[in-house]
Amino acid sequence: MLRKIEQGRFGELIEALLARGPLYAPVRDDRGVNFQLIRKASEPTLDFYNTLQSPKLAWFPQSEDLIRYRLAKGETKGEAISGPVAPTVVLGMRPWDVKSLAIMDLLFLGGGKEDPYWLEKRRLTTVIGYGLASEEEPDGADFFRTLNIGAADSDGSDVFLLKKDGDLLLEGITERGKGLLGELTFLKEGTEEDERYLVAAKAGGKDRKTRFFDLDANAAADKLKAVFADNTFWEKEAEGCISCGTCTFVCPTCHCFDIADETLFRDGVRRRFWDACMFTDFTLEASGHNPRPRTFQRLRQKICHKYSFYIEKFGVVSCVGCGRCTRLCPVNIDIFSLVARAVNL
Amino acid sequence: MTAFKDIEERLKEKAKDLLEKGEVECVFAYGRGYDERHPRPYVAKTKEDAENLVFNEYCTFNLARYAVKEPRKKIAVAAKGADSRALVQLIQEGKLKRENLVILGIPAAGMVDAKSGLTLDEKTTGAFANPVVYDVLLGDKLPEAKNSPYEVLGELEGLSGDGRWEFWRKEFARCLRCFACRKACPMCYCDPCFMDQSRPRWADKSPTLDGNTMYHLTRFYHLAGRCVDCGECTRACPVDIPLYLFHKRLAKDCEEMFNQAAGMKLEDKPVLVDFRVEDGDEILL
Amino acid sequence: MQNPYLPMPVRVIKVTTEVDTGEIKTFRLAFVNKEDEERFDYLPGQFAELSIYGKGESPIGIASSPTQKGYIEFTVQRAGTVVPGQVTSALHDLEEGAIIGIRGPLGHPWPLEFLEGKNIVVVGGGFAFTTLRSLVNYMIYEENRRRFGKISIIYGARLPGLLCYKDELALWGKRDDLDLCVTVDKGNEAWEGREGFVPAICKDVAPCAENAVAVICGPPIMIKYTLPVFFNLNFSKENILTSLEMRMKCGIGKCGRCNVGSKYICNDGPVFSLAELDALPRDF
Amino acid sequence: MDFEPKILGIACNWCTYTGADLAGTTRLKYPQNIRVVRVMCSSRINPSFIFRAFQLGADGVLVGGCHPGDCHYGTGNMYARRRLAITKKMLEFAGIEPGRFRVEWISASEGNRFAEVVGEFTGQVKGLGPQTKLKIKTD
Repeated sequence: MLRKIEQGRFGELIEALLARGPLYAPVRDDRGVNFQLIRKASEPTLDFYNTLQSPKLAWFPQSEDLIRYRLAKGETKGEAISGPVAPTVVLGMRPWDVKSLAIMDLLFLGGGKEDPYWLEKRRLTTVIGYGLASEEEPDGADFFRTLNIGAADSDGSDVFLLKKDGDLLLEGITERGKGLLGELTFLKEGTEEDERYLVAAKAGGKDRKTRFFDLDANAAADKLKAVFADNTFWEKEAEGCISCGTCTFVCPTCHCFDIADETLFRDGVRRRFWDACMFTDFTLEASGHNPRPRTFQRLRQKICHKYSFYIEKFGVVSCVGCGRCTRLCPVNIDIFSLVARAVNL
Repeated sequence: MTAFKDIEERLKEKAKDLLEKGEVECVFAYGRGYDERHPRPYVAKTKEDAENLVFNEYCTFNLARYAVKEPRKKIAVAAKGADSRALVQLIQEGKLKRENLVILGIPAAGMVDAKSGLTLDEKTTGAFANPVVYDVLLGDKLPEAKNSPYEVLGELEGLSGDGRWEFWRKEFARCLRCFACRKACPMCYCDPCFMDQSRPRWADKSPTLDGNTMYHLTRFYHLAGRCVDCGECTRACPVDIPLYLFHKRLAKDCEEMFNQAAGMKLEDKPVLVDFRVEDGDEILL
Repeated sequence: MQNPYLPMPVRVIKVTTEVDTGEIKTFRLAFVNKEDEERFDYLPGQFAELSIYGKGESPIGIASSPTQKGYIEFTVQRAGTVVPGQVTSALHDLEEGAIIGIRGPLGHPWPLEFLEGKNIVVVGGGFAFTTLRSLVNYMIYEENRRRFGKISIIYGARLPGLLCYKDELALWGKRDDLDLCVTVDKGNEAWEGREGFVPAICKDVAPCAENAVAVICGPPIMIKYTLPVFFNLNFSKENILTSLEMRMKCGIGKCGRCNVGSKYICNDGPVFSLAELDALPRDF
Repeated sequence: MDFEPKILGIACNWCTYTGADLAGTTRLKYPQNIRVVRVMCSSRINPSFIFRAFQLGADGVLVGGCHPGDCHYGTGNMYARRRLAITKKMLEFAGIEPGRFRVEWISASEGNRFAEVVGEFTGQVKGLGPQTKLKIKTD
């Protein structure tokens, strides 16, 4: 199923999506482009290469209330706060970000216990993926090709969006996506030529030049386990690391969180919020024991978690090569070259 | 102005020399990152390591942040203007010993923040071209900036109180609580930081606007009279909160009220652990 | 679907101060709702998150055995020389009758099927004896007893006053279907039992490795010196079990802080054999 | 209804708090809007107390200490003066009306002065209206 609309009528599309329910889309402000909950149809933009922050916030918000309570003398009763009520659309996710959802699913829905908050949002959210058109060049920090992700991969999206000359092509991938496109009656039918363009773009996306090395996930997992005990290597790599949480907070596949009770006078919420394995007190136990007191141990944990442990546990690399961590690292630590060095050690 | 390339050469040479003679255990400087525009903080421990040192306009990091973690070692630190002020401030605070430090002074102007592409000058956080204290100077002294580093505050100061609050509220709301600002700051060496304390809990643990506000205001206060305007917090911030503006304003207040700028003289005492009977009550008005 | 983050209400029906310092207490909890009690189907070695609204949650090993009906018990040490333990302090301030929350049971129990038909050597130190106590009570329960071979227990604490479950130890000592050996590092005038560190006592008792499994829990330093003793006695790494502790929040393998290697201690542990631990990176 | 501000008073044990006591025992009238917390010295006051008070709903914060030179501990209030001066500047630059924060030196014998300052300050804060900027939103 292929539909299209002129780029000039993008606002109309947004208007229609907004009328259906909550919509997350990339918005440009004075600091760059980021996903936001859209209020006005004029806000979203498709003119960007990559968003600064990852779109994971639509499913895994930085801060999410789990339970509401009111402190009482006898029994304090807690009430679970259920997920979103409205079906949501997230528009404009790049293929690597779409891929991250499947990686996160393994954790949040696996291990024998489903996370109801993640599940609810996954169930009710339509993903509109957004392929990288040929003229948009990677910016030097990303390496999604290393992770075998094409610049115009549509897997994982419900609807796949691609720019073509003055048009926006919209391909319905899943039943849900096709249903959504069916509702948007103002869209035009895509032509055969559009179809060919789309197929070619998807194929071409596979060869898009980003930083690349030949990554064999299982071999990397084993190699990193072997390198794990090489403290000298990790100390050198972590030399500049200031142990802030930037890399994990902007990462589309970092899932660690903390839970805390926030009480104001008597009313409170039990809330979960992003936490980072890079923080000193992440693993600090109440006894005072900290298994990872040193910076290099924490950096090692992060790298190994993504490129070794996750592979061993779930069979996939927990990284999509979006390059955000590299781009925003205050001291220019680069996960790509670090892993390449470790694997080739 | 000495070319960056020449500074780099001298830096390598000096580092090699110091390491070879065993005068220092290590040299904190800059090394190559994943590309030219993205150097990394680098610790040279051997004279072979010294070959890997680089210096270019993107070497903005304030290495005092690493030096403060090694108070007992004899170390050499590459220090630009503000970085040397940070070292001085840390010496004042008893965190570092002057005799343990070899300060490799680098007069530098025209440093560039790779992320924003902005050139660092007195309008941002590059007011001091020359190191204030050093053992060796790796380039020729530069003329100091003509404009006051505080001029940039004019715009915010011109706003009404409500306008300023609106400005800061929006900025604090962006905060991710990644704590890159405090981790990048050479003056933020508290362990544990007040934000990591659970009793008392000074602010929400979760990233709420109120908690963010509390965090930033308290951090600003903790840096009052200590901030050397190196701008690391602002460059480290992944959401580009202009923290330096608040720090600058407090530095300006301290200069006006107490007649002292942070990290300028080894014999000074930080303003908030000091007082003068003549301070007078006017400062409270 | 049951929300795994929502605690079930339980009433504190009994609080026992275990040690002289008052820093360790055992809380006996009874479910407020019958359905919750039925749902809370646990085995020795598992743990649960105890929740006090306004303070937070704390993962604690279950100290009672499922054979003890009508209640569950947790032995809690007031934590916090470095990080003040908000939850454990609040727990310690609780009085009987108070209502708190519980989430669980979480994690894997001691591998009971694996233990069946084998001789069991239980080695515990100090306050880490909790889930071992659960295991012992489970094994010596009427119909369960014959499923297991010889049971030897070696339990030590620094001082006589720091031994937990003193009444129970006395009862166990009277039984003839288990060997109990209680030791303290340093006794006092009233102490008539053994004196000496746990590793030394293990060497002394020298349990036979033949068809035997050692289950060891205690402070890291005790574990460090006890393991060689068991290696010398020819216990294989597969036959030495222990329980790990890590900082946890969610308890269900999502929040990531108890991740060690490919394991999430909360979900894949906390019980591991030494052989399994050897396969993990040394990061706990 | 008229706006009745909530004012947090933080008073040093040796001077201002005793002064407040004196105001009470001499039956001086002053607005009831102030709740006074006693600290041992004005230098005990962490500026975070002040931010936190505003967050928890205070419309104004009044700090009282001994007159400079009269500190029970010698120089505590000298340090406090610098710290609180910075705090005041901070509030101003953050956009919080600086009129909501005031430092006064009130000695143990100045019951009158205490009543006067509280009256004046309450009036001033009343004029500024409710403090909503830092107050934690609960919706």
